[in-house]
Amino acid sequence: MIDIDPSDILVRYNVKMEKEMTPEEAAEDLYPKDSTVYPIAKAIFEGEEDDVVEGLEKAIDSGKDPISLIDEALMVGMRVVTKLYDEGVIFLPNVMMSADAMLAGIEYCKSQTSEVPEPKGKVVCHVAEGDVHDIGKNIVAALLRAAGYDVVDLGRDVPVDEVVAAVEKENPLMLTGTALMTTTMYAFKEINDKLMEKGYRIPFACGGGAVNQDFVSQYDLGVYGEEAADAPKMADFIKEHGDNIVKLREQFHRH
Amino acid sequence: MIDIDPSDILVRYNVKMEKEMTPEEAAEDLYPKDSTVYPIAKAIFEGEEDDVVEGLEKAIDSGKDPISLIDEALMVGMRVVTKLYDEGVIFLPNVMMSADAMLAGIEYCKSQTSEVPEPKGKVVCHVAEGDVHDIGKNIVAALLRAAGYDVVDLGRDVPVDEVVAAVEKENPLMLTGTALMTTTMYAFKEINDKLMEKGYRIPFACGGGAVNQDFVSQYDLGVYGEEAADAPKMADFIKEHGDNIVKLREQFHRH
Amino acid sequence: MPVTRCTKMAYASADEMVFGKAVKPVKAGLGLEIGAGYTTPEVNYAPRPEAGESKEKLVKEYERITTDIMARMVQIGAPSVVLETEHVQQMSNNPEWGAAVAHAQKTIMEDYHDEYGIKCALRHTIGDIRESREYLELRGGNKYNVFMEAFEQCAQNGADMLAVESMGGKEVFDYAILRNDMPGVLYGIGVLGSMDMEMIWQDIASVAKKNNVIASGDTDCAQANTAMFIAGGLLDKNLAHTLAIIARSISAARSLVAYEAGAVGPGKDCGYENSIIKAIAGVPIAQEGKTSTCAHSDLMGNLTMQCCDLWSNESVEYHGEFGGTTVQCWAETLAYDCALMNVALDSGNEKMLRDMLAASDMYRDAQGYVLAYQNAYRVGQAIAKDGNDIYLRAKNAALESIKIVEEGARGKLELSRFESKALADAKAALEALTDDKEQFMSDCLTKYKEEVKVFKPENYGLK
Amino acid sequence: MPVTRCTKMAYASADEMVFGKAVKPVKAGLGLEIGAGYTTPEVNYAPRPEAGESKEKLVKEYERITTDIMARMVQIGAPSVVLETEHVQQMSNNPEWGAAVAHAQKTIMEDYHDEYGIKCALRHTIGDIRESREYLELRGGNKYNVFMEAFEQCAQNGADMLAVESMGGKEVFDYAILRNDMPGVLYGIGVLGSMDMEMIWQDIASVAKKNNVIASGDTDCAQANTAMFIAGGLLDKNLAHTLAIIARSISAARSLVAYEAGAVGPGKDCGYENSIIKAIAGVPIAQEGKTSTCAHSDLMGNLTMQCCDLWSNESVEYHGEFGGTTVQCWAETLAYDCALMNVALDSGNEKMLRDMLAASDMYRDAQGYVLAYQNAYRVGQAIAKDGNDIYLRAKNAALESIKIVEEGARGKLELSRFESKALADAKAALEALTDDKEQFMSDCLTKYKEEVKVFKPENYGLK
Ligand code: B12
Ligand code: B12
Repeated sequence: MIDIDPSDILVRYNVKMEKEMTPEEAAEDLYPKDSTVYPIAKAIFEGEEDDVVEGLEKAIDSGKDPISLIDEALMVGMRVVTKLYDEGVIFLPNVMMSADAMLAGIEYCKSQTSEVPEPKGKVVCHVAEGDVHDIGKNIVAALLRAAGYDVVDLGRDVPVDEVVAAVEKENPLMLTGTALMTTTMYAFKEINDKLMEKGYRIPFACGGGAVNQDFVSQYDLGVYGEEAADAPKMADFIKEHGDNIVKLREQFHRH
Repeated sequence: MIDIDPSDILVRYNVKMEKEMTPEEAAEDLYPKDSTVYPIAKAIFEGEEDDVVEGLEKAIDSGKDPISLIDEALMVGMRVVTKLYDEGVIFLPNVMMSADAMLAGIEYCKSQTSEVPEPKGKVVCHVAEGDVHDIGKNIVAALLRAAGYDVVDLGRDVPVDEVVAAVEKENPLMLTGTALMTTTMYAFKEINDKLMEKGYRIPFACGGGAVNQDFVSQYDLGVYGEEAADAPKMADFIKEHGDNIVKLREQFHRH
Repeated sequence: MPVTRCTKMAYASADEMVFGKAVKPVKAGLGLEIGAGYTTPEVNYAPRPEAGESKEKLVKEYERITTDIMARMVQIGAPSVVLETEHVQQMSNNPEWGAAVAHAQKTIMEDYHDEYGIKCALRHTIGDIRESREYLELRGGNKYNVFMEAFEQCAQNGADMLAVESMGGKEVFDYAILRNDMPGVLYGIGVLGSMDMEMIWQDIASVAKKNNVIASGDTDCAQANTAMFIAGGLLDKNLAHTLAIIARSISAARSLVAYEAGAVGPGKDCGYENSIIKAIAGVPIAQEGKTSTCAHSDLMGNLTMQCCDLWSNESVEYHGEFGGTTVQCWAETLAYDCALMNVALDSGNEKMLRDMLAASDMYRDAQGYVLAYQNAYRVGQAIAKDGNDIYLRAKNAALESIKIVEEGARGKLELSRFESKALADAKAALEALTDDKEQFMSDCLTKYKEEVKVFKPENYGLK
Repeated sequence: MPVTRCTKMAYASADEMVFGKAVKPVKAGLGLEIGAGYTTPEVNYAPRPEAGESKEKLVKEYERITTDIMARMVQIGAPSVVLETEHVQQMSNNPEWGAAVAHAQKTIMEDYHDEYGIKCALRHTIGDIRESREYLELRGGNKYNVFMEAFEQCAQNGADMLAVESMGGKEVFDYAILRNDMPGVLYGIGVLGSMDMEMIWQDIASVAKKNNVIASGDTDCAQANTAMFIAGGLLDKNLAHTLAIIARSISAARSLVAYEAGAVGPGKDCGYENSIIKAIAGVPIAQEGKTSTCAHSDLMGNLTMQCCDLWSNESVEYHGEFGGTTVQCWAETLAYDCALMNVALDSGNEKMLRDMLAASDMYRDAQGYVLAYQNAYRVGQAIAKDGNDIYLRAKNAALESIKIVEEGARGKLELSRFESKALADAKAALEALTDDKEQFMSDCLTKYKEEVKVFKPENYGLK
């Protein structure tokens, strides 16, 4: 083998840029100080389902309302996670594990009362007809759930009419589509046209390897998303600013 | 330098494929046997203007009609040239030089009579607005002339409206456009739309580096041509089979 | 076909491995020999979306693609070329579509071969269509029949080489990789993936034998490449690159099964595990890297050339560029890359070039470091050592790759703190595992049946 | 700026020339030094057609392009990058458009430089807008003023390097090349082209100096590249490749004028004459080849790398591919090519790699043979020998290239009969020419004024 000085050839920008703080330290700064909420938020961050449930038990024992804990403890913990992910401090698997823990927590809270939590909003997710590449969609769905949205996951290789039917049935605030093949992404156009024909005007967030902004811009409801993390941001944007497609594109179209 | 055996790295397909016959031998086989026509055809092939005129002089002296010589000697010689170019036996500069010689011959014939030769048909050529790359167009124009067509060459960087005006004025059997930049080729669409609007339905042959078949297929009159030599073939096709764009595309679209 | 496990290395030392030469070269198609002393471009392409509308349109599209490539190759004097057609689902689900495409392509290739003498071969990669909306449907039933029929018909109609990117184990893998669960990755790729491959490759090899074509190979695209893509570039934050390389190393133990079950190579381009496999099995391999940026980005663009026999662009959508159609552009770039390698081979400088290619990327991240040929060879040894135990050899591969990265990190390979931590966690989890295959399998069966709702053990003949 | 003719070689021998190192390296932009021991990718791009509609759209398009490239470069760990913006006509005809684009691009590049420390620089290539519908309008008048204003404004607003592909002589060249008229080619490129360059480059160098940016270089794109494209691939029948290389050799004598009039390099990517120029002037050069197939096909994809300092993709339209946007894909491929060259430089193997690159293509056709560095060097010597006489040096270059091809043909360079005949005819025509510049100029003036109706001697201050 020949001997080289790697720094003449390449720069490890990730190593160079790594934050001084560890993820744990960064999270510590963000946890709420409240002593009942703190351990729950921390357990969410750490992705420890058992600790989450344990924390919730204690909080409920101390008189907290199970349903309000969803917003005041679980979501608070999850927001720490999302913030640190957006900042590049933690990685996706941490988010996934936190999401698992949070969902376990929600289930537990619901099991402790007959009240029903007020839903944040529904999103329908699917992978285009003819396409089996679904891990991207799975991430999208997980991140949406982690942000508190109700996800109706239609799976992969979903026929156009089923997608349209699901929108009619579920009345979601947003539809997402994933396609990794140029041969399958055209289904999005069809879905768009059928939705338009039936008078639906909901944002149709589209992403996945094959899909690009130019393509998505070609149909009325399309909003292109590059990363899975854009999906919950889009949903949040819709909740905050309404479902104006032009504004969504202004916000999320980067190319 | 290191020593290699080139045949391990590459194949000189041109050398391998070269025809046994020299171009001169191949041409000899094709010249008409008629002793007045033969020297003219040969002079055309050789691109020798003086010899062409000399041959014509002799033919006229021997009683031939100057105008009929255009078709019966000059064009015959030029067809030998075109055939050998199509077969890959001779190269473009030979065609250009033959075309120069033929045009000199036509001028001479015309100067020997007050008759006017029956025109074969007119073609308007141009380079798209904003684009200065014109050598491709020059070749196209030269090959069309060599095939006997009357060429109205509008030059380069020609505004859309001037192209449309030229079509209205000249009433050509075909329009050609050349564009080498993606930013300029869009002018073709505009020209197409304006022509359509005014009721013109003539084939609009488009070529040049930036242009591709997909793009040209997007507007009604467009026919894509890959090589300059396609232009006279298209004109011939129109004269023989009419100006049906679908048929032209069937014939000339290869991708 | 019987399965013969690899328990020895095909090469006595890593240094013997170079591009363009394989211990077991493969003759294919029209005058071509792969791994016999020269490299050849392997051009890949995807039809334009509109072309999928009908069989006629699709055939026409592939005809254009084929003609474009062949025409460009003779224009620049390239001596040889391979075309790889990765089926779009229509072509595998309707085997006669795939057959029609293969026939149309081969006809054009034969014309070029006859006219110019250009050496060429056609690879068809059948889509792994064994799944329904919810679940994989890997064995038995109509899907499996159509799947095999697709191989058969392509083989009969012009395809010279058969390949697939099979999906066994992916339901478990997908769940595990998004949770840093490396034992789960080991189970998905190393155990379930290998079991599935053993089944299908015996069948594919039989089809190939019957039709006198080449059973070429498989790739762990569904898993190791998913990990690599999720890991992404240096600044992506979706997966530690130190975990992606563990998945990759495990995948070598899996993709090797094709050759144990009758395939002879060339391995598929996107199998970044192929250097390891070449070291063990001596088969020629296709690789992709800096000249497949049209299809994806990776961190070892040069390194993957180190011992390739075919050099591929992975895939590019067919459309126009200033320089011609995409397939022409990328085919030409590949051809020049191959010309450089062939000059090196011709002039005796192949090892020098190989070492420079490897050095270019082995410090770019942990993945390149482990896949650099001398380290890849070590992973191969770890696999061959317990070649008869699909579990143990995959676990060995994982642990060896961890060891290699640790060594690297003590030298010139920089790791971020985050990458080091992920590596240490993975090491602890993997070292804690049993050495007993049956034990591991039954533990995993219980665990993942519960956690992964789409996991159906029947797909692997389990329970 | 005064003109100083090159009458000596910058390199004592051909063997001293390698990629990544120039006798006179050039510092430019943000932390970059070109020709100082490493190679750098130079990424080129063309906006999508729709983007040209308004200034705002165009600026936005270039912002996206710039961000995409910079983002990909840091993702793969590339240490340096150059962006070249070749003006679309709107940007040169409206100098404030060009300025706005330069400013927008530079702002993004500064952000990346600040955040990641990536070395980078921005080249703006102004369009040579000095022509009207019918004629060239090379000197004086409003076109010339706008032309210079475009350089000025780009320099003031962020462009680190100024370049142009100037067109002097092209009206005569176009006529001559289509008629195998090599004396006409010599007149168009060697005499008229050089005269025009002398004028504009003194002015461009002054603008650069005033604004403290780099006057980089010119290329004979308008002529030698037109000849190369018309000559095309091995099977094209539009021009003998043996004539294309004569035009190319002459173009070296022409493009050299930039450096004699104050430019310092890096020479422009599409100047295939740059190896010759580097030999004479010692300036760093950009080159393109196997990684610019997006823009065109050529027969020396590897060879052009032999002594490049920047490595370019020439141009690609901005649009999406599976692997990202086109600019990202091609930038990445370039970056890996550069990494390989940089490994060679770092490990002392650069001459070996250079020789392999040259060997790859020097027998592919006559063009590669003459441009292989040791032969390119000889053409350089022929030019420098009579460096003070722009006619004689161009004629020398032509004759030397013919001699080199003849020698090659006695060895491993195969020529078709047709190529040999064209070469012999050209040799006879060129050898018959006078050695007296004034005589040649006045003969040509008479001849081409008559034959080429668009030739206006005033454009060159003649008659
Ligand atoms: C892994 C893989 C597979 C696996 C799939 C495993 C799985 N679990 O999904 C297997 C092996 C099964 C497979 C099969 C095939 N594949 Co495949 N595959 C890939 C590969 C290598 C990686 C895909 C991947 O997992 N990426 C990682 C995920 C996380 O990325 P992602 O889905 O794009 O999602 C990210 C973003 O896009 C975003 N996102 C996704 N959706 C959405 C939605 C919204 C709303 C938002 C905001 C964001 C968003 O979030 C994610 C993270 O940020 C790609 C290569 C590539 N360049 O992409 C090829 C690729 C997609 N496959 C390809 C092909 C051709 C095939 C096959 C036809 C091959 C064959 N002949 O067998 C079959 C097709 C089967 C079918 N009918 O679908 C081609 C497609 C070419 C084309 N025509 O367009 C690709 C591009 C490879 C190539 N370059 O040739 N493949
Ligand atoms: C030479 C050249 C120039 C010369 C032009 C000289 C001349 N006499 O025309 C000069 C230096 C002036 C020049 C200037 C520029 N150029 Co320029 N140029 C080229 C180059 C290298 C070769 C073009 C050429 O002559 N080809 C040979 C001819 C014969 O080919 P052709 O015209 O395509 O014609 C053939 C066929 O297409 C066909 N054909 C043509 N028309 C038709 C019509 C019909 C009906 C048919 C059937 C056939 C047909 O016949 C011919 C032979 O078969 C190309 C590179 C390339 N890849 O094409 C760039 C190129 C066209 N230029 C380019 C650019 C960007 C420019 C500049 C903006 C650069 C600058 N910043 O200065 C300016 C633009 C000025 C302007 N406003 O137009 C880009 C365009 C990119 C884009 N946006 O699309 C290209 C593609 C280079 C690149 N890859 O970057 N250029």
